[in-house]
Amino acid sequence: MKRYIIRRFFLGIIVVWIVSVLIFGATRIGPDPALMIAAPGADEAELSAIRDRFGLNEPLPFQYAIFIKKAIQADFGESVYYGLPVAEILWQRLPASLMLVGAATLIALGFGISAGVLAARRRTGFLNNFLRWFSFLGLSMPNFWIAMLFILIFSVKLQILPTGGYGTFWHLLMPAFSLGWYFSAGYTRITESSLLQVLNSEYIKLCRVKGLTEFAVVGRHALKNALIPVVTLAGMNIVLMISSAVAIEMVFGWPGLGLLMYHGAVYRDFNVVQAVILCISVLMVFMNLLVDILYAYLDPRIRYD
Amino acid sequence: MRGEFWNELKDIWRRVPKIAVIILLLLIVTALSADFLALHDPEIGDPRQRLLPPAWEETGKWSYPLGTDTMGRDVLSRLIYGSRVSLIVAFAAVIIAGCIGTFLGLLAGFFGGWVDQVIMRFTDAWLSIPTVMFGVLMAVILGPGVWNIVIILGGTFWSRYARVVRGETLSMKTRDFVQLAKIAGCGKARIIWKHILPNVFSSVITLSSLQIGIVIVVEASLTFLGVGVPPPKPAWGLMLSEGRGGLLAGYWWLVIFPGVAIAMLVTSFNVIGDWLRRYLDPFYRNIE
Amino acid sequence: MDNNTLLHVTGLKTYFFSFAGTRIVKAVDDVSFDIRRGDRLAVIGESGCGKSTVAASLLRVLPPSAKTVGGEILFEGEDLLKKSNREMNDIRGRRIAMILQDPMMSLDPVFTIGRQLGETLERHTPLRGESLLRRIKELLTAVNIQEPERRINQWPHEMSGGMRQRIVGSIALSCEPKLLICDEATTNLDVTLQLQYLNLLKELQEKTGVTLAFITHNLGIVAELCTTVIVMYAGKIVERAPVMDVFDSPAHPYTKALLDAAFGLQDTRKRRPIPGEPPNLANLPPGCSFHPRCIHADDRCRKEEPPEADMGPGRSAKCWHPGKE
Amino acid sequence: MKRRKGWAFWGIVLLIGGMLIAGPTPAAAAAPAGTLKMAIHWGLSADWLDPSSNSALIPSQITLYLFHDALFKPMPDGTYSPCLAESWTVSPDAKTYEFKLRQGVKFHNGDTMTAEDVIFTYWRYKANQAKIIHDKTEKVEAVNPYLVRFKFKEPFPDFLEAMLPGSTTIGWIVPKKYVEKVGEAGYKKAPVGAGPYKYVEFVAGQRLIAEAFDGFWRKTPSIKRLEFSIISEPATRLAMAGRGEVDIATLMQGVFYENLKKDPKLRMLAPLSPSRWTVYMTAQWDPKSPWANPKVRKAASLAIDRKTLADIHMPGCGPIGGLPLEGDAMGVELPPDPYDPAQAKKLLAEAGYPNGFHGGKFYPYEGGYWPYGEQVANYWKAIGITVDTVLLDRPAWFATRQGGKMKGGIFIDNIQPATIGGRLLYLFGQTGYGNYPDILEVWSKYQKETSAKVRKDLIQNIQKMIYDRTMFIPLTSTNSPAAVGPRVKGNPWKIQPLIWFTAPFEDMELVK
Amino acid sequence: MMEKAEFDYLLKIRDLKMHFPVKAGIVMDRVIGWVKALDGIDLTIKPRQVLGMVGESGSGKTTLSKALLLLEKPTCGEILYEGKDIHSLTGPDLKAYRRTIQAVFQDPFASLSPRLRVREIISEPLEVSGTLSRKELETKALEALRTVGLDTGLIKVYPHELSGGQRQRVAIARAISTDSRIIILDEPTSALDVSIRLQIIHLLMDLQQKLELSYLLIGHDLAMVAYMSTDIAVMYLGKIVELGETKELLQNTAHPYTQALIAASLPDHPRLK
Repeated sequence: MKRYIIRRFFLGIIVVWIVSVLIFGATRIGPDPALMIAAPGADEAELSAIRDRFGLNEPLPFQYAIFIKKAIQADFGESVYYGLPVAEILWQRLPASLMLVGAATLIALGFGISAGVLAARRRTGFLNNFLRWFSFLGLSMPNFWIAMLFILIFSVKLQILPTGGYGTFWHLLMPAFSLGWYFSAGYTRITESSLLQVLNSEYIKLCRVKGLTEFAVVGRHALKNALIPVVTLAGMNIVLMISSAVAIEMVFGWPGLGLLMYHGAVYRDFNVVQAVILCISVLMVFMNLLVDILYAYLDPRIRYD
Repeated sequence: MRGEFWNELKDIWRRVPKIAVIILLLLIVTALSADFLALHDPEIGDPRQRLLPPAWEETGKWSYPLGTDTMGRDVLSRLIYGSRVSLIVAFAAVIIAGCIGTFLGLLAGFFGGWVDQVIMRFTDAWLSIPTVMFGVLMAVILGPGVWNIVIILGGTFWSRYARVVRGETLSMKTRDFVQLAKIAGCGKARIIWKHILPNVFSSVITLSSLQIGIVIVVEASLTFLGVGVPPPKPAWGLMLSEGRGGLLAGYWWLVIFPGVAIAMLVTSFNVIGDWLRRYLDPFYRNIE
Repeated sequence: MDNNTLLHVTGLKTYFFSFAGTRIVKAVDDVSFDIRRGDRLAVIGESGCGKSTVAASLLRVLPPSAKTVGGEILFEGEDLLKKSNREMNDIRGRRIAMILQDPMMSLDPVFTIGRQLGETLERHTPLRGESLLRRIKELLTAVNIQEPERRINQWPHEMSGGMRQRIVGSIALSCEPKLLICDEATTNLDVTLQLQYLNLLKELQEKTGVTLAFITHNLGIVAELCTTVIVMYAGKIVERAPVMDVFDSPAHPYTKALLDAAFGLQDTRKRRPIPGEPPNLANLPPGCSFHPRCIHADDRCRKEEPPEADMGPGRSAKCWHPGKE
Repeated sequence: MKRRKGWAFWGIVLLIGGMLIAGPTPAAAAAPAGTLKMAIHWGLSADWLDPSSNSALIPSQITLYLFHDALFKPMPDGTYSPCLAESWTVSPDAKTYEFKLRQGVKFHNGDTMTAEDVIFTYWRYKANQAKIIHDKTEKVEAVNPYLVRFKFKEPFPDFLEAMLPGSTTIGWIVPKKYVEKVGEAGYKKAPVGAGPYKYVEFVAGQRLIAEAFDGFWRKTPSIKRLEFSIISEPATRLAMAGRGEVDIATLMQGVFYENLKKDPKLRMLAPLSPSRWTVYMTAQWDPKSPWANPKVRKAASLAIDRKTLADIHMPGCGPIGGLPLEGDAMGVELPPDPYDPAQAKKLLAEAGYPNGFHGGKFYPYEGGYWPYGEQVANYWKAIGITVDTVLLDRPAWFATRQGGKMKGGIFIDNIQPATIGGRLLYLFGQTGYGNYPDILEVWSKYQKETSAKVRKDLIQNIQKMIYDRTMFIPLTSTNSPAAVGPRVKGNPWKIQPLIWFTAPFEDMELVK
Repeated sequence: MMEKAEFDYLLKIRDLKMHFPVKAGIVMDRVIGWVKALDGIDLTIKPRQVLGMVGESGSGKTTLSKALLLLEKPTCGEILYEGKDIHSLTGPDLKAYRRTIQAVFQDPFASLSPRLRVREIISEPLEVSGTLSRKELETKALEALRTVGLDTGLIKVYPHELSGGQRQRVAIARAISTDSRIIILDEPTSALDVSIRLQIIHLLMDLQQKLELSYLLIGHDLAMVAYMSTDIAVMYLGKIVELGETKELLQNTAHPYTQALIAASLPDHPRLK
C-alpha cells in the first residue's frame, strides 16, 4: 500500500513535468508577448525593457529552466497584466476556487448519488424518470446558460439571492448549483450502473438470503462497494470542475482560478496561465493520491497489493 | 437475407429511444438542407428589421418567423444554418478525438511496456490539464475560427478515448480469441485491426455519443467566453452568447430558441449514448 | 401434509418479464414437490432449466424482472408467498438458508469476515458483544477454521478459496436453519476441494439435522450425497424419485439420457450423447418439451403435454412413455 | 444586503449628525458618508496604482483620478485645468516651462507636496514615452519649494499636451519621501497620492476599494467609500444594477442598452469617450492596390451608413467626418460622409472597378467590437468590395498592429489620444503604416514650430489634406453606456468625453 | 502434406522450465523471487496419441500448453519439433509449425472473435500462413464445417447467433482447417451444458481417428480425461508426477497425489460411494 502510494506519487511528478512542458510550449506559440503588453507606439527600447522584466530575452530552454527552478520555490514570476507576483494572486484566488468546487462537488455528489441509487433501485416510476431527466437536463445545457437562468429566476424575479460577487454563503449558492448540476448527471450514471452491477453480485444475493433488511443490503453493503468508481470519478471531476467553472465564474464574477486563467489567457499573461494550469495539475495529482488513499479505505483488496 | 436485415432494423427500432433519434435525424436533415430551408442570409442582417419579436407576437412579422437579432438577422435562418455549424464542429471534433485516442489507446494497451508508460503518462498529463482552460488558451493562441475550434476540441478530448480503449485492449488481449489468433500466426497489425479494433469499437461509439454532447456544450462555453466560433458564423453557441443579454432584457427569443436547440440536441445525444451504453453492454442487456 | 413435510410446494409459477412485459419467459412453470425433514434432496437439470429460479422463488429473492405469478409454498405450514417482505427477512437466513452458486464471490470484499458473520447473528439472534464474538468463534471452529480470533478481522481476499467456502457455509448455518439450499455450490472447484466441502456439509447435517436441498448438474454429487432426486427440464419437473431408483431405473427418457451421458471412473463403457440442443425457454416446442431430443417421441408427444404419471411410492414422471427402454 | 442597508443607515445618521453640528453649512462640506458600489467590466492592474508605471491607457485613468492628482488635468472646467500647479508659464522658444505649485497640498500620509516631489516624480516616471521625454530634458530644478522649472534641450511645444491623460502620466505627482521609504514594490501595495480618495484594498481581478480623503485640497469628497467590483459579464452587471447591489454598472452595449431604457429604476448614461473608430487602409501606399486610388477610398467611405452603425453598436454616438474630438481648438470639424451607395458605386466604376474588387485582409477592432467591423464589411460587400475578415482578440490585435503585421491590409483603428496633435503623432509616428511626403513635410514643420498661431494653421492644413484624399475613413465616435441606479445623484460623468469615467470622483454625490 | 517418417515423435519436450519473476520496488522494479510454473518437464507426444493431462488449478497445465503454442517463451529447456526447437523456428518452418499445432479452448463464447463471420474465423489460420486464394479458403472452410457436423449455411453467420455447442464445433473446425496434427484441448467441454458435453467429446474422438490427430487434453475432471485419453500425465506443482497408459495408471497408481485425485472423484452410482 505504501509502496503503491509512493509509486503513484512519482508517476504524478512525471505527469506534472509533462504538463509543465506542454503549457510552457503552448504559451510561447504566437506573437511576441512584449508587443501585446506595450502601449501603442512603444519603441524597441521599451519593448526590450518589457522583455527584460518578464525574462523573455533568454532562449526558450533557458526560460523553461528558470521557470521550473522558480516554480519549485513557488515563484511564478510577475503577472504581466496585474503587475503583481503571480504566487500572490494565486493564493488570493485559490480559496474561492476550492470553495466553489467543494460546494459544487457536494451538491453534485449528493444529488447524483441519491438519484443514482433511486434509479438503480426502482427501474421505472415517476420519481426515477424525473430525476433522470433532471440530471440529463443539467448535462444538456451549457452551464453559463444555466447560471444566467438562475440569475433571472432567483435574483431578478424572486429577488432572494445576490447576483454576483463573492463573500457570503448566499453568494456561493447559485455558482455552486449551476456547476454542480452539470456534473451530477455523471454521478447519477455511474452510481446507477455500478450499483446495478453490485446489486447483481453474489455477495449481495448472499446478504439478501441472510435476511438482512433492504436498508442494510443497499445502504451498507451495496453502496460501499458501488461508491468505489464514484470516488474515482469525483477525483477526476474536481479538476474538470475547476476548469468548467470558467464560464460560471465569469457570469457571477466569482474570483476563482478559472476566471484568473481566462483573463490570463485573454491578456496573454503567460506567467499567470502557466502558474494556474500547473497549480491545477499539481492539485489533480494530489487529488489522485487522495483518491488512492480513499480507495484503500473503501477497498481493502488494495491495501495489500 | 434482406428481410432479415429489415427485421433486425425493426427490432432495433423497437428498442431505441425514439424521440431522441427522431430529433437527431430531423436536425441532421435540417443541417443538410439548410440552403433550401432558410429564408434569409444568416450572416447579413437588415438593420431596419432589428429586434423583431417572433411572428406570433404583436409586432412580429411572418417573414421573420422567430424574430430577428440586434443586427437584424433572422433568428430562424441562423438556427437552421447553426445546426450545420454545431453538428460539423461536434462531429469533426469527436472524430478527431476518437481517432487520436483510439490509436494511442490501442498502441498502449497492445504493446504494453514502455510504449504504454510513455503514452499513458502523456494521457495522464492531458487528463490533468483542465480541458476548458487549455481550450481557452489554445483558442486564444490560435485565434478564432471554426476549424481551430474543431482542432482544439479534438486535441483535448482524445484522452478519455485513450484511457477507455487502452483498458478494453488490455482485456481483449487476454481473451481467448486473441490468443487463438496469435496461435494461428496472425501478425500484430492483423490482430489489432481485425480482432481488437472491431471489439473496442462499440465502446468508442458509446463514448462518442456521450462525448459529443459534452463537446457541444464546451464549444458553446468557449464561444461564450469569446474564444470559440467567431461571428458572424451562425453557431448556436454564438447566438446564445451574443443574445444572452436578451434574457434579462425581454428579448427572450434571442436566447430561448438557441438554448432549446442546444438542449434538444445534447439531450438527444445523451439519451442515445445512454441507451447505447446499456444496449452494447451485455451486462445491461441481461437485466433489462 | 404431515408433520414430516418441511416444505410443500404446489403449482409454483415464476416468469421473467422482459421488454416491458412483451416477452414472457416461463422459467418455472407449474412446479410441485415436497421436502421432508432430514432429507437430502437433489434438483438436477442443465443450465437454464429453472432449478435456480425455484430456489430464488422459495426465498423470494428473485431479480426485479422475475415474478412468482402463482402457486403455494408451505414452509412448516406457513405460506411464504403470503408473507410480507419483513416477515420474509426473518425467515431468510434464520429458518431457510442458502449457499450460492459461487461461494468464492459470495463474501462482500469490503467487510471483514467477523463483521459478515456477526451481521447475520445480530439480525436474527439476541447475541451481542462478548457472546456474539464467542458464537462467531464457535462457528468458525465448527467449519474447521484455525485461529478464529485472527480470522475474524481478516478480509475475504486474504483467504484461500476453500476457507471462503467454509465461511459461507458457517454463515448459512449460523442461525441453525431448518432448510439449507445449496445452489451449484461446488462448481469451479478442484475435485479435492469439492469432496472436502461435500463431506463438511454431510457432517454438519448430521450434527444439526438441517434439511439439505442441492441444486446441481453433477450426477456425481447426487450419487455421493443425496437421498431424493428431482429432475427438471425446461421449467418443469420431469421426474421425482428416490436416488436409487433414479440411478437403477430412470423413468423419464431425459433422466436416462443424462445418466447415459455422464462419465465415471468406475463405469468406462462408451457413453451415449443426448442429441440436439437444450430448448429456448422463450420459445418452447409444443407438446412435451423434450420431444425433439427424445428417442421414444411419437405424435402424441409432439402435440400434447404429458401428465404426471405416478410410478409408485415417492416416484413420478412427466412422460407419455415412462420407463420405456 | 444587510450590510449595505447598515451603511446607508449609518450614513444618514452621520449626515444628520453632521448637519446638526455644522448648522446651516452646505451639505458638500459635511463629512463624507455612504458607500457607492460600481460593477466595472475591465480588470485593474496593480501597475495602475502607481502613476510612474501607469500605461495611460483609457481604462487605467480610474486609479489616477481616484488616488492621485496631477499638475493639471482635464476637469469639468477645461482640458488644462490647474490642479497641483496653480499656474504655469511657457517660454517663447518652448524650451522652458515653469510651474507654480499650489501650497498646502497634502498627500494621504500627511506629507506636504513640494517641488521636490514633482522633480522626483518626473525622473521616476517609466511608462510610455519616458525615454523620449527624458532624453529631451536638460534639467528640472526647484526654483523654490513651490516653483519648478523644466528646461529642454530643444523646443518642446507639445510638452503640456504630452502630460494629458492618454499620452503620459508624468504629471501625476507621488510623494518622494514615502516612495523612498517603502520602495517600489511597497508603493504598489499601499499607494499614497494627493487624490480625493485613499487606497484601502485591491484584489487583482476582483475588487478595488477606496475611502474618502478629507484632506483633499479641492474639496472633501461627499461619498465616504467607493467599491469597484470587476464583473466581466454584462448581463450580471445589469442584473446587479437592477437589484441595487451596485449603483453603477459599466458598458451596457447592444441588447443591454435597449433593456436599460425599459427599466424605470435605472438611468442610462452614455458618456462619450475620446476614441474614434477609423478605417486605416495600409494598402493605399501600394501602387498596385485598388486602395491607392482616392476615389476607391471615398467610395468605401460613402458605402457606410454611419448613423445605423452607431445606432446598432454605439447607441448615443454619432457619425464623424474628421479625426479630432469636438471642441479641440486645433481641430477642424469636417462633415461626415453621407450614406450614398449609388454614388459609391459610381466612384468605383470611375476608378475602374464597376464590379467591385477584392480588398485583401480586413482586421476589425479587437474582441468585443467584432460585430461592428462585421457590419462595416457588410456595407462594403453591398457595393462590391469583398474582404477577408481576420478576427483577432485584444492582445493579438495590438501585437499585430504594433508589429507592423497589418501591412497590406485594412483595419479599424481606435484612435485614443485626446488631442488632434496626439492623434496625428499616433498615426504618423512609430505606429504609422505609411504617409504622403507632402503631409509629412507639413507635419515636421509643425513639430518644430513654436508659434501657436502658425502651429494651428499647419495642423489644420494637415487635417484638410487627410480629408481630401480620404487617407482614413472616420466612422463614428464611441461611448461607454452605463446603467446608473437611483442612489446616484445627477450625472457623475463631469468631464467627458476626455475622461470617459465618472471623474472627478470628489464631485460624485448620493441622493440624500 | 509432408512426410515426417524419420521422427517417431511429434513433439519432444526436454527439461522444460518456466519461471516467472516476482517484482517489487518503489520506482524501478526489482525481482525479489521466482514462481516456478514449470519445473523440469520431460514429455513426448507421439502421433495419434491422446495425452490427457490432469492436475489442480495452478499446477502448470496451461503454462505448458502456452509454451507449446509459442505464446510464452520458456526459461530453459527445449521443445523439439522435427528435431528443431520450436522457439527458434523462423520463416517457412515457423509457418509450418503453426499450421501443425492448433488449440481449442474452454469457453466457446470467448474463443471466437465476435466481429468476424464464421468463414473468416475458420479460414484465418490458413489465410495468415498460406497463399490460398479467397475461393480456396472458402472451400476449405466449408469442408471443415462439414467435418465437424455443422450446416454449411452457417458460414455467413456471426458467432453470437450460434449456440454454445455450435460455437465449440466452429472452434474445432478452425483447429482442423490447417490439416494440423496436434491439437491442444484446454478443458474443451467444461463450459458446456451437460447434455452437449458428450456430443463434443465424441466429435473430437471421431476426428482423432479419422484425421489421425494427436491431442494434448487438459482437464481437471479425471473421469472425462480418462474417457478420452490413451495416456495420462498427472501434474503437480509444475512437475509431472506420474505418466502412463490410462488403464495402467488408474489401476496401479504410484504417486500419492494421483491416489488422492482418484479418491476424490465422485461415484457413478450411489451404491458405489
